[in-house]
Amino acid sequence: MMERLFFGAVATVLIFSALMAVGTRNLVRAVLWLGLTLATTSMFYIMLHAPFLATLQLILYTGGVLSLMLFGVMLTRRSTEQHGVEVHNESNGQRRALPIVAVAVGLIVTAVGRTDLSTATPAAVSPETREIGQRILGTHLLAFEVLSVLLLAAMVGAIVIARRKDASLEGKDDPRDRAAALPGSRLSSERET
Amino acid sequence: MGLESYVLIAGFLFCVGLYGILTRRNAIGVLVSVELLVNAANINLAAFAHFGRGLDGQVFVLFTTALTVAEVVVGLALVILLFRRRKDILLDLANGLKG
Amino acid sequence: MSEHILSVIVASPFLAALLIMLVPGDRHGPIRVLGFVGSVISLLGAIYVALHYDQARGGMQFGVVYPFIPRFGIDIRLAADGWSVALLLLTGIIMTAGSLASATLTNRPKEFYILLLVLVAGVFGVFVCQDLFIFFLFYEIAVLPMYLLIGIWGSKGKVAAAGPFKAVWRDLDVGGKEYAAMKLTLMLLVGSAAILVGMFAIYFAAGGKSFDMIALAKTHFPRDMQLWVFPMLWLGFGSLAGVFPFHTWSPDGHAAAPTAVSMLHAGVLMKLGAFGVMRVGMIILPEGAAAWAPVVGAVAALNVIYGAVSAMSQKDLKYVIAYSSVSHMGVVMLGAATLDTDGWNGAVYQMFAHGIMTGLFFALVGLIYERAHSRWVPSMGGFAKVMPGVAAFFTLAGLSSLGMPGSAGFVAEFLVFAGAWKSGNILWAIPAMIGAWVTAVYVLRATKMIFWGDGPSHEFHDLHDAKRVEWGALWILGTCIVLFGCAPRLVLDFIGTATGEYLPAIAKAAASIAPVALEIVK
Amino acid sequence: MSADLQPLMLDALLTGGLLLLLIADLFIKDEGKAVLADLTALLFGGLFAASFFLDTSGTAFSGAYVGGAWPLFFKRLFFGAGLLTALASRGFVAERFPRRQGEFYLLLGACVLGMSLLPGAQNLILLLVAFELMGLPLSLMAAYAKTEDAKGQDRDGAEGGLKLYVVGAASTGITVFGLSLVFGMTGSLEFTGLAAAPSSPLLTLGMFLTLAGMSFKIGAVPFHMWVPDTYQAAPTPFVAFLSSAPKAAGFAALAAVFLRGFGGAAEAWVPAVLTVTTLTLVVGNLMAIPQSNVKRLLAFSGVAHIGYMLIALAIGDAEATGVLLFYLAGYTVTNIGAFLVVNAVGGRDADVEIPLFNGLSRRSPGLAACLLIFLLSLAGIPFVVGFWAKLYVFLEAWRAGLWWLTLLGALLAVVGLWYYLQIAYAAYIRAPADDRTQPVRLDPRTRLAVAVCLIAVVGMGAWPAPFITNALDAAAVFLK
Amino acid sequence: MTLVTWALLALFVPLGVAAFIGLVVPLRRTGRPAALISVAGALVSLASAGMVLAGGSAALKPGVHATVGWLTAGTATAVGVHLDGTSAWMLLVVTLVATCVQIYSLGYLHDEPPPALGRYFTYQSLFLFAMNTLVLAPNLLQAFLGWELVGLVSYLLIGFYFRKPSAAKAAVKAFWVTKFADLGFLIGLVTLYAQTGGFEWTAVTPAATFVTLMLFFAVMGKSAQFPLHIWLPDAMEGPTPVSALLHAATMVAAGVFLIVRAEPLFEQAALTRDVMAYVGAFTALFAACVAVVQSDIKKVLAYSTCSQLGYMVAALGAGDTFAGYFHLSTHAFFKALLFLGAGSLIHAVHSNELKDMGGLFRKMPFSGTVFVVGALALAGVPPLAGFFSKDLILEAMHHHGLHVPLAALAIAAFLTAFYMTRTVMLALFGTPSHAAEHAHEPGIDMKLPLAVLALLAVGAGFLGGPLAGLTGHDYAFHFTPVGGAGTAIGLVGIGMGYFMFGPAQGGAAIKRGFAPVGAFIRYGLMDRLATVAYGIMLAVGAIIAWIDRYVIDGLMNWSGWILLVLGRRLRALQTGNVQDYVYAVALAVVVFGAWGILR
Repeated sequence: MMERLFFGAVATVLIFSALMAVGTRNLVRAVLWLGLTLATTSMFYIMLHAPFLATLQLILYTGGVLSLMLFGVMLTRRSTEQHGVEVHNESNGQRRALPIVAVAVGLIVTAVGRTDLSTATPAAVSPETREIGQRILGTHLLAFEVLSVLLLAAMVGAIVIARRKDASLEGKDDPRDRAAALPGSRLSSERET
Repeated sequence: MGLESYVLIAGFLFCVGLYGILTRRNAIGVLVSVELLVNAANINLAAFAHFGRGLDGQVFVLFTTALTVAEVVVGLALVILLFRRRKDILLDLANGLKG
Repeated sequence: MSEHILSVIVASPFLAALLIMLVPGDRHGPIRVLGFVGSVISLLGAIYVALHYDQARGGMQFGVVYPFIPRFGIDIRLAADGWSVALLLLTGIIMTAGSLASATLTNRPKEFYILLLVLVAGVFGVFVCQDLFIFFLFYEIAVLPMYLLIGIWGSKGKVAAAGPFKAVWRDLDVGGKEYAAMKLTLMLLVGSAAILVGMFAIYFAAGGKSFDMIALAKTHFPRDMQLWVFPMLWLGFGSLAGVFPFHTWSPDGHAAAPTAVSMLHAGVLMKLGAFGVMRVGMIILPEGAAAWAPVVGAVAALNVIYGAVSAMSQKDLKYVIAYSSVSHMGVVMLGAATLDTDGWNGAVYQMFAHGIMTGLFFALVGLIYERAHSRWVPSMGGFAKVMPGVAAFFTLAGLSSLGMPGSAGFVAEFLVFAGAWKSGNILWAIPAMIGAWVTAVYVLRATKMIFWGDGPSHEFHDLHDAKRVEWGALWILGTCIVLFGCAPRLVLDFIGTATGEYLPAIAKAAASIAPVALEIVK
Repeated sequence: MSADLQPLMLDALLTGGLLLLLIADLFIKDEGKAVLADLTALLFGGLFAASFFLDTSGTAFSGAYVGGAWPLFFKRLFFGAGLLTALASRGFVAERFPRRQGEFYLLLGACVLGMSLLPGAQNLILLLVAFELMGLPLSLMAAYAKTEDAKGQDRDGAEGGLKLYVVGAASTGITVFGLSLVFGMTGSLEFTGLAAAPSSPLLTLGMFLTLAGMSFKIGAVPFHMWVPDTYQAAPTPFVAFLSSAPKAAGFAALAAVFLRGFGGAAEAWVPAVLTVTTLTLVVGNLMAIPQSNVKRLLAFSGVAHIGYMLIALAIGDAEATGVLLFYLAGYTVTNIGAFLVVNAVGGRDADVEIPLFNGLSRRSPGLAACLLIFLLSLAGIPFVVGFWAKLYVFLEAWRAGLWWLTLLGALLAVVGLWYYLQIAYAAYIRAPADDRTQPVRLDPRTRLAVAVCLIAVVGMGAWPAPFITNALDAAAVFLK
Repeated sequence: MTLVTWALLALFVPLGVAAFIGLVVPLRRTGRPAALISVAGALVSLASAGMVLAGGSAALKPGVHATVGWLTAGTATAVGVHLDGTSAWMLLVVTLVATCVQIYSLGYLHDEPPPALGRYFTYQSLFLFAMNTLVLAPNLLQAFLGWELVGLVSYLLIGFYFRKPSAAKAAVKAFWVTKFADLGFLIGLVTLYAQTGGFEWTAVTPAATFVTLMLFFAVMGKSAQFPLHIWLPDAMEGPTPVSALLHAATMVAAGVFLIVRAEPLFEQAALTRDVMAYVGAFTALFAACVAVVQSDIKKVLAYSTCSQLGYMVAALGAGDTFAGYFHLSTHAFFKALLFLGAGSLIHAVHSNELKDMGGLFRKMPFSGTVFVVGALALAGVPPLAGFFSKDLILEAMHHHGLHVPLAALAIAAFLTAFYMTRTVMLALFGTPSHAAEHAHEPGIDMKLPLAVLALLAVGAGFLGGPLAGLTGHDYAFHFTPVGGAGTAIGLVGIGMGYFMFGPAQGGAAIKRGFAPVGAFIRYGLMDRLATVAYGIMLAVGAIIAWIDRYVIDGLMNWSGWILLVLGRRLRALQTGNVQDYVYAVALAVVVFGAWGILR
């Protein structure tokens, strides 16, 4: 009974915070609401005997993703000033999004209802974190390594994309001057002729 | 609590995220919503892992989490780029390409 | 020599095209000579084949097989039967005349000749190819260059959109050369798609081992399959043969096309369609052919009279001739539908005769257009005074088209009518004959309006008769019309040899099957 | 361990090469960075060549990765695409973002690495990670344009990249959620384990969510809408890459999940795939008709091609899969070639409208001929590879009883010809504009890339037998 | 040389000449030399025909047959020559008249430009070949070839003055009408072929009635039977010698010859013969009526030709082949004579109109005389040629109990005599017109043919016996009441004509009374109907052409346009807003999910 109540409370918070995250008009608050959602999720993890995941969730998401997002919000803040409105996270198209989402909810409810999940019983013993590590370094070692490449590529790419300006070379006004300075760039030098 | 409760909650969360993607005008708002989608999947995975489907579920959660981080990084970079180009990040205003 | 002669015929235009590619584009002389030589070699090859074809033995001769994709049973099999001989001759003649007729072309002749030669190589290939798949490939090669040939060197007719659909028609640029080229290509490709489907249905029904047409012709296919595959082939090939209602590319296409292309297209290319219906559809699927023959014949009869009546009210000269082609191709299809010796002989002979006749027509129209800068018949008149030679040849072509004895057209039409009557299809023959009479009406009307009467008016100040090589084209074709009209057996014997071989199987099938309507009811 | 790495030799070499590239980037001055393109090209070329000598069969990482003919076919495809892209990008990249060249090639390499790991992956995690490794760099490269662009060039790069990203991110979310359900219903992340599970609504839901999420990458309708926008905005040499190799990778992923994993539950997903196929064919072809921007036109035409390939996927047996591989190979070389020509002709213009091609045959006859052949191949005209590809697909469809798709496909192929010919018409028939009468200048590397594509298109068209045999052999793993 | 060789010579020499002067352009353009070559060819042909006939009836009676396979090996579709009395005689008639006409043309067309003259003689030679092809035909197939070819040459010769719109119009009209009738020939031919596998003259088939009806339809066109006669009067646009040869003596008689030839077929078809009798008789009467009111001398003769052809057809309908054939021969001579004579007059006054003539007899006694001889022969005055053959026809009608046609023919005989007298009176006597003041006789080249033909017009009637022997019929002239009545009627007609148009200029009341009738006849009802039919045809053509462009072709255009519009509409979905794109994804996900779960 207690468990059920607790679950209900967590679930309510989870869904409510999620709704707020997609509903609130202040972007900073939305990100914060997302943080609450993610944090609440870690409660679920604990209930599901996955403490490692819960920890990861709190650190990586709340610590990493959330701050990244807030960063993003700050960096793009100027827009709100230009638009002259403080609230800058309006929604639109709710009228057409709602039916779809409603149907999706219905579908999930139906699917869950029609699928016999009651036979599934919780595992007797909670797995140890070490086992997870073994898996990662075993079967999923390749995926893990690929993941590292992915993260590297994402970082490099993100930096190069988001960098304000190519300092010296692209600081010049006329791209043709640049091009002329580049012996390797035949394309541009030929065009001038 | 039964497995179906978790799956249902995850489903709801997924739908909320979907709603967010469809409605948020702000690109970062959309990123937030995408997080909800992945989070919903994660809850599912953790629940299934707990309910006898094996540890791989939890491993999967690890990977998705990492992927999400990478995704957010890239997403934010793109948003910033968009902001540089257009001085705003409202998605419905970024419709120069169409037809 | 003998076993490779067909390869020589097919390859020589290709080679000429390749050589032309090496010539700088501004050196028109060598390009023309190369184009002409390429065509003449093919013509000589065709004559060689005609001389060395053993009629007593009959059947496929000069056979040669080059393996291509053995895994799917696709080989390049070349061989000629009596039909091939006739049509090789036709193609050689038309191409030779066509290359002469386009000697005055100055706009990018290099590309023009390359495309023209590639096209003609495809045509030769179709006529001698005995592998269904390669047959189809050659068919496509023959059809596709048409797009550029019309698009680049074409001209715009005076067909203004009018009436309630003006806006739509203008939206599509109806009447323009781009429109014509596009329509032609697309319609023919829709046809190709149907052919493709039919082709593979045949291939798989025969066990999926080989595309060898001779072997396929000996295979017996299930009746149900024949019943639905034949119409695919009929309409597929028929779209090129101008079968109603898929003929509509033809007037616009021919009208927009440059002279040599019109000549080749109406003269040879449309025959590919009819040839395909007979060679692939009827011979390989005799029961399907027999069951569908009434429909094919009825549509063909409609074609004849419909084309003729449409031609009557055209005011653009090229449209007149183009619709006349539609009408005459109806005669070919009618002959094919008779499934009768005379009908089939007539059908193939009509391919031959109409090829030469319409080749001459388009050559003349080209000459007139070049000098008059107009194709608008009502504005012309009295041209015979300044271009008597053109007038004479135009009359000759007209006489052949209306089936005047002494011209090749008569032999063909007569055989077809006789075949239709013999096979008991009087209801096809009568409209077709009336169509032939309507031909007389519009051809002579056009002749009268263009060449006879007072004139020419001041608008046409630089008219003059044909010149130098143009005479060559006219004389070649004109001579052929008379020669093959007076001595039809020169070609007809070849055709008869092949017909005699193919027809018994079809007759047997025809005896065993009811017309398609009844079959479907069953 | 060495035996364990054998199937991953090429990928390991690629990773190593990428790291070297990264290091080299640090030591090369800005003025000389263009050489990185050549290094990348060398890397891909070497890998492509090596793929013919190295034995990459076997199993690695406890069965997480299985080598053999199937992944090898894809690897060659990806390396080839990478090679062509690197060759053709050099001039463009060096001109437009001279200081950020190294990163571009790094991203390209990372993307190829992700793709090359996809076909051999045996479980969902590796598949997903590789899929993302392919996907994220694509978004980045699509947006790889100058941030401040006074001339208005690449003005929409960010928008195009972001669109790819947003749809991609949503699709990833959907995929992951779908996979979570699949995992829940099957209890397995291995493809071999997926087949065993009993059917249930949640599994079906998961399956469809996965299908939808993955269809985004190949650009099947209705998940295709990012395609034209991104193609239009992104750097053209990159679009050549984006339009070809990732599609192949997407098909590899779909084949892995649906043919290998859910092959037994075909009756559940095949109707959905057929629906998507039909939609893709129709919408792709129809929407290409009114396009006046060549890149958009080719984008929609690419969508249409995906439809043809989906036919083969829906049939799903070894032979059809082989045909799919052949189609992918032919499509890749043709499409890359076409986009490279578009790049050359479009030059600096932000929007490559059809009139830019006017009179191309007079300006640069050779280039025009190449373009024509690529277009004909895309349209499926005999003697070029596109013809055989379409033909095989139609044959397979016919054999599998999908005759209506054969008919629809054939008819739409005609529509396809209609819009392809619009470009050919401009190139061959219209006169060039007064200010564009000079020949189009190509840098030698682009010329080489176009030549390679041309040879491949014509070669595979003239002599398809060895290629289709190779493709059928590669697909033999799907023999039931 | 054998008979066949002579016949081939008669056949192919004109063809050779036509090809030679036709294709050797410089020669043709010199005019007169080409003309002389052509005349020489005609003479050779005539001589050959004479040699054939000289071969004698003994050789000709069984018939000489020499053929070669044309469409196929074997005799079914053969071409060649078939010589018997009928064809040998016809060959002679044709070559004789043709030679006369060609010689005459030398003078008549003296003023034409040389190229035109060359062209004219090319056509003339070609005509001789074509006509001989028809005459010598061993079967119906070759007959058809010749039949069509003479039609072609007729077209070319009518259109000789092609710069003149009326001539151009007349030429195509002649071709269209006869070609339309030829559909009957074609149908008859293919029916015969389908029934018997060949084209033999002597074929026996149950379909004979149908075949002969169809053949007769063609004859109606070629031999200008009502209502397909409409082309013949217009055909007078051609040069007068052409009218004499083609449209009086030979080509239009080809229809009659065909029926004579195909006698075995027609014998099997009683119905066809009845139809022929009535159509022929009606045409004879009708055309005679029309001839009365013509003001153009050539038109008079043209309608007279119609009328006389009606006589022949009626005789053949009565089953008396010889009567028809005999009349054909005599008519060929005197009608050619009349036309050539008229040609002389026209040549002299440069007008066809009777009102431009008058009193010419005094200026041109020779031409006048031969014209009068021809007129008398036509009117059936004994013992001129027309008398014998017309007598035979009337008697045959009587003999076979065809009284209504007989009555019609009798009235026609009266009218014939009447209108010929009128013509003679108006043209040769009476008040001379201004033009006629300066008329003078033509040269010897024109006189010579006239003399020859005049002799034949006078004497050909006595050839009936030998001709009958040659063709295997019994004939001996004997006076009968019917014949006598016919002659009497003719004489009355002459008298009437002289009364009304001679010096007396009597019968003004009759002229007034018949004025409305004349006006009606001149209205040319059939011509107008034909014009209306032509108009309808063009209108139908225009409608079909419209349908073709906007409906049939429209099918293609519309579908293309619909695709285009659909494509444009679909573009609207591609809004550029990425959330719409995601929306599409979500929609698809939901739809597929629903499908998967609720299935």
